[in-house]
Amino acid sequence: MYENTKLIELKNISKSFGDTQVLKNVDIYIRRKEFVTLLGPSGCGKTTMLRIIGGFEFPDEGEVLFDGKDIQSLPPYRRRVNTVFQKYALFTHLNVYDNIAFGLKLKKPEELLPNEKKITRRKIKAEIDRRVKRMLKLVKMEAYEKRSVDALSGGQQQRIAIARALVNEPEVLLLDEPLGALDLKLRKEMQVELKSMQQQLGITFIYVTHDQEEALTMSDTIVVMNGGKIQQIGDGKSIYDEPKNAFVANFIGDSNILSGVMLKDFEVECAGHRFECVDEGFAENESVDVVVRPEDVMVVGSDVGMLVGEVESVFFKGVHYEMKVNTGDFTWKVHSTTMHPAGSRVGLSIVPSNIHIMRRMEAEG
Amino acid sequence: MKRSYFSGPYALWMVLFTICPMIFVLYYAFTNGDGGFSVQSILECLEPTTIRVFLRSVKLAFICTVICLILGYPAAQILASKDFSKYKLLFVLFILPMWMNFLLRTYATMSLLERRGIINTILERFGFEPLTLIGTEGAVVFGMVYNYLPFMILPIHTALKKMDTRVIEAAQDLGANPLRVFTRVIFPLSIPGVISGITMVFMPAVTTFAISRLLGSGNFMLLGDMIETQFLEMHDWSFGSALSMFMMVIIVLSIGLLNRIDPSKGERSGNW
Amino acid sequence: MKRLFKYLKGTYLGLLLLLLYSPIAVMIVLSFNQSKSRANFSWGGLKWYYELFYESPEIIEALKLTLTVAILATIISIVLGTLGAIGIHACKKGYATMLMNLSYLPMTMPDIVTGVSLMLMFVFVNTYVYFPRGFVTMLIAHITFDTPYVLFSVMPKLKQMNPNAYEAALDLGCRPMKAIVKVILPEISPGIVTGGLLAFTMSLDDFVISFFTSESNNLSMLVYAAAKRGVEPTIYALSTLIFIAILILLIIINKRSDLESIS
Amino acid sequence: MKKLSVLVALALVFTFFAPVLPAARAEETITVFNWYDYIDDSVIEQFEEETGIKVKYANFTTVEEMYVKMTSGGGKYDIIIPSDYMIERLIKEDMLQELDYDLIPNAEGLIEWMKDPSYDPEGAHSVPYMWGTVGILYNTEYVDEEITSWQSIFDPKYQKDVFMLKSYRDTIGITLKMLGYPINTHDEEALNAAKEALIQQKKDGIVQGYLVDEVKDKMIGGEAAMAVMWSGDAMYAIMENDSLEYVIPEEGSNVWLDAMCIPKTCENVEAAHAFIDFMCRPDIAYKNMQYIYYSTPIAEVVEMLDEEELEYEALNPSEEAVERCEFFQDTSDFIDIYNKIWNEITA
Repeated sequence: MYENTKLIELKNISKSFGDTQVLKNVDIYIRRKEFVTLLGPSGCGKTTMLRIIGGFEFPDEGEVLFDGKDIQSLPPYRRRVNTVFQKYALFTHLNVYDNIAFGLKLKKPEELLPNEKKITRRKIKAEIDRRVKRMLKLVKMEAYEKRSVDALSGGQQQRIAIARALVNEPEVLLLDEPLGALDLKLRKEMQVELKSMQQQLGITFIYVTHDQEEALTMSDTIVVMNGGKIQQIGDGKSIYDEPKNAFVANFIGDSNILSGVMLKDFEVECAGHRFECVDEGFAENESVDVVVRPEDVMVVGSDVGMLVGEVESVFFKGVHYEMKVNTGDFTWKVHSTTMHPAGSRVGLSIVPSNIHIMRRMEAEG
Repeated sequence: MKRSYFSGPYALWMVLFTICPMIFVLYYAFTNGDGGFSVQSILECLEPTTIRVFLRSVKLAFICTVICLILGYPAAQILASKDFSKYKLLFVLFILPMWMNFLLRTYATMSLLERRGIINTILERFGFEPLTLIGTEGAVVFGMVYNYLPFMILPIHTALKKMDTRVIEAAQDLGANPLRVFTRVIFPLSIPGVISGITMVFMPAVTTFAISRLLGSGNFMLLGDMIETQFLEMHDWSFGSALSMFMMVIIVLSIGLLNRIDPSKGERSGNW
Repeated sequence: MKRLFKYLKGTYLGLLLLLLYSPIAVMIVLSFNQSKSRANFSWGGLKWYYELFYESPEIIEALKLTLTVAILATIISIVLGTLGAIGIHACKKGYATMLMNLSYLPMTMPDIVTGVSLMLMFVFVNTYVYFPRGFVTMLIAHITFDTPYVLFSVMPKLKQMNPNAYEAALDLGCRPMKAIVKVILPEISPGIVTGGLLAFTMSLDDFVISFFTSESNNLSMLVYAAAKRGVEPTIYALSTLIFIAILILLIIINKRSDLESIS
Repeated sequence: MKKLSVLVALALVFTFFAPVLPAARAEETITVFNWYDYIDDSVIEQFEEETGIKVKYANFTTVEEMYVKMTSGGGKYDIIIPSDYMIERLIKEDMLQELDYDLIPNAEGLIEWMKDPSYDPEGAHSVPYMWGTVGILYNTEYVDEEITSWQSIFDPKYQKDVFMLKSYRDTIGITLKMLGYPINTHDEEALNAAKEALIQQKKDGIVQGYLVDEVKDKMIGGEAAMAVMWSGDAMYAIMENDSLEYVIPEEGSNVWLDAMCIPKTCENVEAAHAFIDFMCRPDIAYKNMQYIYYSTPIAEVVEMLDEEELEYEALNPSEEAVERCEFFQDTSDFIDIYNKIWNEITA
């Protein structure tokens, strides 16, 4: 688990490319040994933020602190941070071994062998070899060291890219959609492996993805971004269960989002029905967004439901059925383990604690 | 230091040695011998003699290009075909002549075509009348074709090789006969190569002066000859510059025209 | 049927090769001719080869000049063109397009116009400072038409390269210069080799531009001057040697790499 | 190790090519700017041996090219060897030094009429090097009649059988002569008549080509019946092919003279004079003449020729034939007209 000390801090960061502003006054801190995921749709600014931490972009405004020190003027090769790039960016002119050894060969001898008094080339070579072999073992690629990187599969290239970054023993590893090019099964495996690697090494991971499931699986903390702004920061559960706004709700998992009116505390009207809820503190008759997860909509007999509607479509999703139920005012997305054929009439029911009320999002939402 | 600064020396060089010299051409084209402004040289470019030379240059270059295309396309296709693509040396043989000094080759061609040259000697030995070959337009075109044919074969060959064979199979699968496969699929897909080839043949052909001098026996003045004569014999730099500009305009126009036909516009196929 | 077709194709290629090689064959045959005249042939052994090496200082001088210019121009244009490509690749779109168009110019410009324009400029410069048309001007001219070939060979390789490769090198501890040397250059080296070979060939074969920009004869100029007076069989002997050298070179290159990417 | 071998290779390359790179000037040197292949190399060697002066040698193929290279300052030349009309022009443009004949005692031996040529009165700026005429070279295998007139090369019965000179001065000049005009006329009517004649000649299919130096080789090879030719080239061809003969047509022709001059830019005036004097020395002039096989301007050398050589009109034109001929005059002020006419003929 992460420590409670701030390792990286971004303060009031703004960044524009030409006319488009990609980051707007972003504030965030990242703790030591934390697994942080920057999550958002493409163009939300997450990659730019990563590149600012890596030193490949410079913010127009704001401060970047590392261990409390400003590192803005530090070029990438001076930062104790390494990156796993999108599509890996392996060096095709080098083989697997030399790709991994690349960073080590650039290190000063005394950095490589801090305890050695008399440093010889042979010792350096042996040390590099030891570290590279260790990495190859970590990413389970021992048998491939002499292979050309072009001859590797996507998953293998991925592992080499990770090894190449980790061998430098960075304090922070930045990962820019590292699993994007892999197929689903491989991606799931790698997610687990990455997480365990992070725990084993005890370093900070900052992970960029647009895949919410990936984010939920691996992260200690998820930072949901959209339109250059941070929408919500929190652990997976709180973001899933308590989305701060409709964007987050919609982006993290499926949601039914309805517009409603808060009649008074604990009572909201939407989809032509008054629901009891657990939220309070809104103005009377304030317009709000109402979010209900599909798995929280219970299918009951048409005589006992709060709402009655007709099943429009049914898809089998493996664990559950996904149904669209039209209740006249709204078409609900419903997940249920029991199947109701299209055209049948069903009742729907929702418990108060599963109704999430949130303030209307601004236009940009 | 930004990486974009690396283009500095290159940009400086190109400006210094391509743009600046062009300014001199412009200057001379628009001045007379005393350095005063004058459009006389420009007007001379529109005189009948100049136009005649220009039309002849274009005509010969055009004929040469067409012949190169007719001869070169099948050759490129055969070389790229399954039966022959394994013989890499064969391909090497086709481009090897490009590495030989082209003047020497042209000069040797002259020995072939002369009245008492090798072709006529052979003809006479078999009892035929000798032919007048040297000094004709035909000889000039022959020399151009001979010199520039590899430039046609090369890009077409590259384009055909790059072509996805599955496309052809798909067309056959869809019921196209061989002719159709060619006219509807193979040829259209090889157009970038064809265009590239046409440019690489037509441009040097329209501007050459050595070939017409050696094989045309000086009978057919081409634009290139005319420019060379102005600079080195007549010492009329003004008219020579005007002609050079004239030639530039033709080249730019024909390239513009070709690019219009080229479906992969802007992406010059990366052969040269 | 299919076999017949294959034979027809083979015959066609054979005929074309005959067309392409007959002048070269003539040249080789004449290099063994006894007399200077092209009209009659009688075996003269290696007489002209002997004369080439021992009694033709101007041919050897021209050969040296041609090779010196070609080698220097290739080296310099590789440096200029590669730097240029890396720079253009890294800079803003508008500026890049402008530079690319500028690079097309010398490639589309007819040789004679390039030669003439450079001559005009060199003559002009020479009226102010001593700058004779000779070795240096020829070198400048060759670099000018060689460099775009290097640029256009390197550019596609840069585009193919993973856009993050350079950053990855920085990330792993390279300073910018080192990142370029250790990562970008090796990654684009096939393009550099191709461009260099192209440049070298263009330089060796150039006649028109050298003709206008220099007074010292390179090989092509010597041939042109000699063609006016009747080519000496020594030149045929030289060409035969060059032909054999190139043939051997190409066969070796062909064995080792994909030649089609070079041309 | 690998780096070292590359370095060694580079070093070798540079030592091999070093002679081409501009070298520092060590001893006394003169630069001679002459026609291509127009001197016996052993003569230069002998000069270097005898005087200790180094000779650098540069070539041109037309005097116009020489003029361009000179005026565009291509190089600094100490001796140039242009033709008559170009000398006239260079004198006019004040580019030549006056010669100091005290330093050229051998110039006394020049043939008398060459000591005061029309283009350079009293030879103040130039000393003749070689001279010759323009005439018709014909192949007796193809031509039955005796050629005496320029009319023959305009005779349509010789289809594709005549080579003309790709030199506007000579070609227009001889046509003017044929038509009875002075060779240097500025009269547009005369020039137009010459133009029409030449265009007609081309239209009639008489001309096989317009060539310069290639003619020699072609005439030796029997490529055509007749060619307009400079006497020196003609002589060379005759030596190679017995069936060739040379004639100076009766209408008269052009007589030309290449002469040695010292440009004003010359830095080594004394050495340059020494060179001129050396070339006028009868034994040297004879040697050089035997190599080039052009007519010599040195009277004593003519006497050294054997009888067969004296017979050749290309080598030793009769005095009365020369009398019918004219020097070209500088037409640089008239070049536009010539340019136009020439373009119309050849284009």
